[in-house]
Amino acid sequence: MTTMSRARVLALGAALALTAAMPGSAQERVKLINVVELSGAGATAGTQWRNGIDLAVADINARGGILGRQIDIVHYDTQTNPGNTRAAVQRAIDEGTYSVLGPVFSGPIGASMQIAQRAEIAQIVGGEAAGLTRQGNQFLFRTSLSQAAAMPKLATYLKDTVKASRIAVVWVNNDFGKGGRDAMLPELQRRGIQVALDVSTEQGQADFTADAIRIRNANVDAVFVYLNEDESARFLLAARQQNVNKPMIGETTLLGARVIQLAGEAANGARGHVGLSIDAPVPAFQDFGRRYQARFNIASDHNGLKGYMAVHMIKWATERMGRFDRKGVADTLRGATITPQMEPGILITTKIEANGDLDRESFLAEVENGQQVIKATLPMINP
Amino acid sequence: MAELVAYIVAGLATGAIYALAAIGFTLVWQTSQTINFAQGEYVMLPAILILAAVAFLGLPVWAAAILGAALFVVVFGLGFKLAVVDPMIRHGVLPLAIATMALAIIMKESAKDFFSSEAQTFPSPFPAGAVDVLGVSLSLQHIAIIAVAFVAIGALQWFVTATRTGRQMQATAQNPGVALILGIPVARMVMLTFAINAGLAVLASVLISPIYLAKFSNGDVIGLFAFIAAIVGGFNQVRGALAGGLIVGVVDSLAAAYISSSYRLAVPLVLLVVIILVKPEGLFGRREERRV
Amino acid sequence: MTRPVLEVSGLAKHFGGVVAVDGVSFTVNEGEILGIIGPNGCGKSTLFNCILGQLLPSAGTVRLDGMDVTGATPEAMNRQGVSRTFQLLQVFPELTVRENLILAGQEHRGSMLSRLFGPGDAGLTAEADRMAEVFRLGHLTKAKAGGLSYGQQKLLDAAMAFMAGPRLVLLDEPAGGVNLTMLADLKERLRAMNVEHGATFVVIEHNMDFVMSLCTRVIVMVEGKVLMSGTPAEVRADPAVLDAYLGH
Amino acid sequence: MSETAASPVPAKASGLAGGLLGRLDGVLLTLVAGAVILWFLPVGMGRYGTYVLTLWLVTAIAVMGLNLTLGIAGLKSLAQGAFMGIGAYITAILGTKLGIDWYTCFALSGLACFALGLVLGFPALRVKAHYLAFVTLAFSTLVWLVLRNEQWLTGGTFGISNIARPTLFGLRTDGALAFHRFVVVVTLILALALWWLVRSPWGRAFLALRENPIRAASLGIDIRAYTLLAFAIGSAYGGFAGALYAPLVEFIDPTPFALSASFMLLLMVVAGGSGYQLGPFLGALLAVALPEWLRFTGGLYLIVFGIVVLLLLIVCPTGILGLLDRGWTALKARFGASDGSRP
Repeated sequence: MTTMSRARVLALGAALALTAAMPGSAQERVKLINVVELSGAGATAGTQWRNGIDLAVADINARGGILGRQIDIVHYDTQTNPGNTRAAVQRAIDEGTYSVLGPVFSGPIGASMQIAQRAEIAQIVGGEAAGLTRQGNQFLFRTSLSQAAAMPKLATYLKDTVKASRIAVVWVNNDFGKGGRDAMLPELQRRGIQVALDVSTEQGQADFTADAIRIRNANVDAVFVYLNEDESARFLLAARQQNVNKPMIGETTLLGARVIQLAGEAANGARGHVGLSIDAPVPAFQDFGRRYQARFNIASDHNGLKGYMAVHMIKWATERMGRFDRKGVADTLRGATITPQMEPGILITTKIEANGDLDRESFLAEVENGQQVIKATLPMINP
Repeated sequence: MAELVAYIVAGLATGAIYALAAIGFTLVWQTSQTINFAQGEYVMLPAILILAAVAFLGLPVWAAAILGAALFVVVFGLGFKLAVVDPMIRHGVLPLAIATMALAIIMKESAKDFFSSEAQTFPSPFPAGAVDVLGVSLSLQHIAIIAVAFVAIGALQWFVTATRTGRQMQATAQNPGVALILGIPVARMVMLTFAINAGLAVLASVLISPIYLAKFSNGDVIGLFAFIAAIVGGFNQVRGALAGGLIVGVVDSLAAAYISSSYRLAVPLVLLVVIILVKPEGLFGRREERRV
Repeated sequence: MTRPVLEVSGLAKHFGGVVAVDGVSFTVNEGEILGIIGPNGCGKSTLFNCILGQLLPSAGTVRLDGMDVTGATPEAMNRQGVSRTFQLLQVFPELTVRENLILAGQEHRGSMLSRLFGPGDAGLTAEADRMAEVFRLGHLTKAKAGGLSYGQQKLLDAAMAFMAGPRLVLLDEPAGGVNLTMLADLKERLRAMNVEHGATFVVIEHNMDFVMSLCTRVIVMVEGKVLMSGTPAEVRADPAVLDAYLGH
Repeated sequence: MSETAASPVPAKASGLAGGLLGRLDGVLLTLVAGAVILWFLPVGMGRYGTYVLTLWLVTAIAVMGLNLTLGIAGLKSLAQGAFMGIGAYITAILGTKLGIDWYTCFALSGLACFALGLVLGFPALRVKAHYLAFVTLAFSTLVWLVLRNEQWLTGGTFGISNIARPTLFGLRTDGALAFHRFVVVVTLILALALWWLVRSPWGRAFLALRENPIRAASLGIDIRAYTLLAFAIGSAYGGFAGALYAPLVEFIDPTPFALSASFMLLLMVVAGGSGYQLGPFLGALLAVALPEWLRFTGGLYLIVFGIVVLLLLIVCPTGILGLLDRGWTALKARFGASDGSRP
């Protein structure tokens, strides 16, 4: 009897899966599935990415969709777990997604990229770890600079502008922070900058007091901060409390609007390199930032921008082809340069390398009186 | 030396928070054998509720704080006892412990989905800045946290030992059966411990959120450390939970300072294992009865 | 002719400042049924627990067949052929009568490996059923022990003590809470085990009739010490015993 | 035929073959029938559905082990997720770096977890069984730290990718369906082994030490040996599950083996029905498949999942099978017992 009931439960599951796998009835619509971290350790980044996508889809649909087809967007949570990510990406492909959007964390990307590759479907991800694009995957595309591209810019900044010779490095021990640190250390060494203190912190760490005291007591010229936004804010608050009066140098995750909002006065003086920022002197970015704030009642960080651009990359490639062709999206994107004139939603001229890496202009910025102020614009690496 | 003092003060401040959470933990364990795996979420949520009251109801902060605290104590103190603990307690420790895991998921995901997935600033009742004490710069907020926590724990201790209700509660904790025979309203006393647990969680939440920022995921770390603190101090003593919290906070701070920081988390855990092997009843715990 | 099976000498147990057992010495000979009586709290059960390894004695020695086994673990004592029952009922309510009996015997059969790869009943089903039969539980072998009446559970408890073919059985208040009919059954069964299988017993009991009619020798304990020992008749006649225990 | 019998059924015949026949019961029939159904179920189901089914089975293996440790022997382990991680990493590291075949990795994974279980359990169980929970809690987090920090060995936060799937008699199991069927077979073998174990005198001893360790000791049951064995065997199943998880996902990093994973596995044991042999399958189904099915509720699916679990436990604290068992007993009482077990 119970054998029966179990069989029935499973059969029901199978039926559900089958119904779900059936192609959508709407012929004039295009289905996009976003697989991203909406719970677990990556929830903050993943939610921003999702919001960016939602805003992009609303914009595109309001302007008539892609080649006249409205976009149906579906979000699948991965719980920041590689096994679940793989399931969700597989499901997205089984359900006939046009391209795969997400995820943002490198681990889940690593667990799912072969699936999209096998299915020959473009996967547009938010990950920045250098290793992702070194595996010869022809279907994986970034939405931001890889850490391998960003770190040399920062190291040069530390050397030439900050004129630091001994620094402390504070990084979050996840794929993002570890990847950034590993990409940064050789660049620093090459420029003769000594890392006097190497501080690993935990993802979700709340108390940075001990780390701040350590840094205060280390005889360094500057502090390189490579943490996620919330942790950056907590660190800046703790550093200010402990009177750490050293220049704080970092990336988008240190200088972003979110961090300034959270750390308040403690964020003043933080500076560094910014890839995607709603405060950048690019009107399209600032306009995006305002509309994002209006819709989600929160400031966008770089993940919001990345999500927005990801959808527009697909739109551009499809319209460029003039037809819907899953494999064609990847072929068209590879090696392309997309300008805002060609596709306003791309916001800034973006060059896509053959391996899926991106190249863009970026900025040097500083936080002054609670505002991110852009000090200089850095050109593309290989224009 | 000055450096060491600064680390210890910082450790004591976080330790005081762990202690508040750990004391509630041991209280509900004593009166009703409930292991609350949602204890970290209990410290996370009140700050979110208060912020939500500000954001959605437009209340001033003080009013939101009162409303949030009251709501929390009613729902997660008394409601938790009635709706979750009562129907399950007779089936033993384990199903209830698992149910609190599910509760933790619900609290965390609700805070994220209905409020925000991002960290939020939380107004501080204490001034920022630092004071110099004998050449050591100490954060005012840390000192305030330690002071408030100690006052709260002192008040609790006074209540338990010096008031009639408190002594009844203590008797209930030590032996509910005997307490019942002595005519103590055991059910009401058990209820009281759940309310006190929720109240301590509110206090901890309000104290740390200005420094840590209010975020749905804050409970993960706090819950783990409160649990460790309770074990280190001995599961059956308020005094032990206080000491356990402070020790774990200081050890963690010193570990971050002097030991490979990527293994920082390992240090309190190794301490835990050593204590289990050397003094299994916890540093301040009573030895529970015996077998060779 | 009569060899001592169990020799207890100078056994003492303190809990903090409280002396529960205070230098007790006695000997149990093969084939004997020794009764230990005494008022509540005189240290009988503590004495058992010290002999059988549930508690570590504070002083004194326990010898089994002349070997020093002081402080041996309960499982080691059982392996040496000593089995026991507890004052409070200790059967496994979730298991059937047959499984309870198999459990009581399985560790005395074969090796760890044969207990894993061999038959699930360790070859004890027949013996378990026979033992159930002996203790008047033959019709209940497939019933869960938790569902039996109190008296039946007491019988099962006693039956379990015999599954391993023990040299010595220590029974802690076997008659407590058992109705009269059952009690007669139990006594008769115990005596049969003694006569037919030469089992040696030590019985702690409150029920004077039960002890006096079953035991060959009786020890009277008062306040952790042995007051006297002798045949049931001698004990009955001793005014000191009457004074300490029976008189009231 | 009741699938809910937790207690060992005594065998009438002796010897291995006779024993097998004598032990024929509802659990065994359900396991075999379930395996046959699962062999064919994914046909035409799509790779996603197949993947979820496979993930369910792999998770169920880890839960089976924890069910032995916790449900049968009553030992609270908070390290099953860590053991799964150790198995997964052993398989991934040996497979990708040294090219060792999957079967050897699988055996080594189980063996290593068994040995670690002994090493860990020995001091923890010295004093009191429930200290095992605390020691395994610490162990769990320490394992996670090592997996994350020792990048030279484990790939750190970047994980290990391109983990190969095994071959069986020269047949590759790269495809979703082929690997699923491979996992069905492995799961069946492991479930049968556990089924045998629980019905052996060992299983009876495990049960005895859960129910009443003092009485068990007085019956000559070597408490320490059996306690250690129950924990070590349960842990080995965690290792086996990990050895299948790595090739299933073809990528591993430390996140799925954090402390929260051990908590989830514990939840699955209790929610499925602690101590029931088929409980782990239901518990794992609840935790793996229910969130997937709940995706139609949108972003709130995890809240819904939490509420379902909470309500389930409030209504039936003994888990799904506990509820069925109670219902079955009530039915039997109403219509009179037809099988041998009279009340």
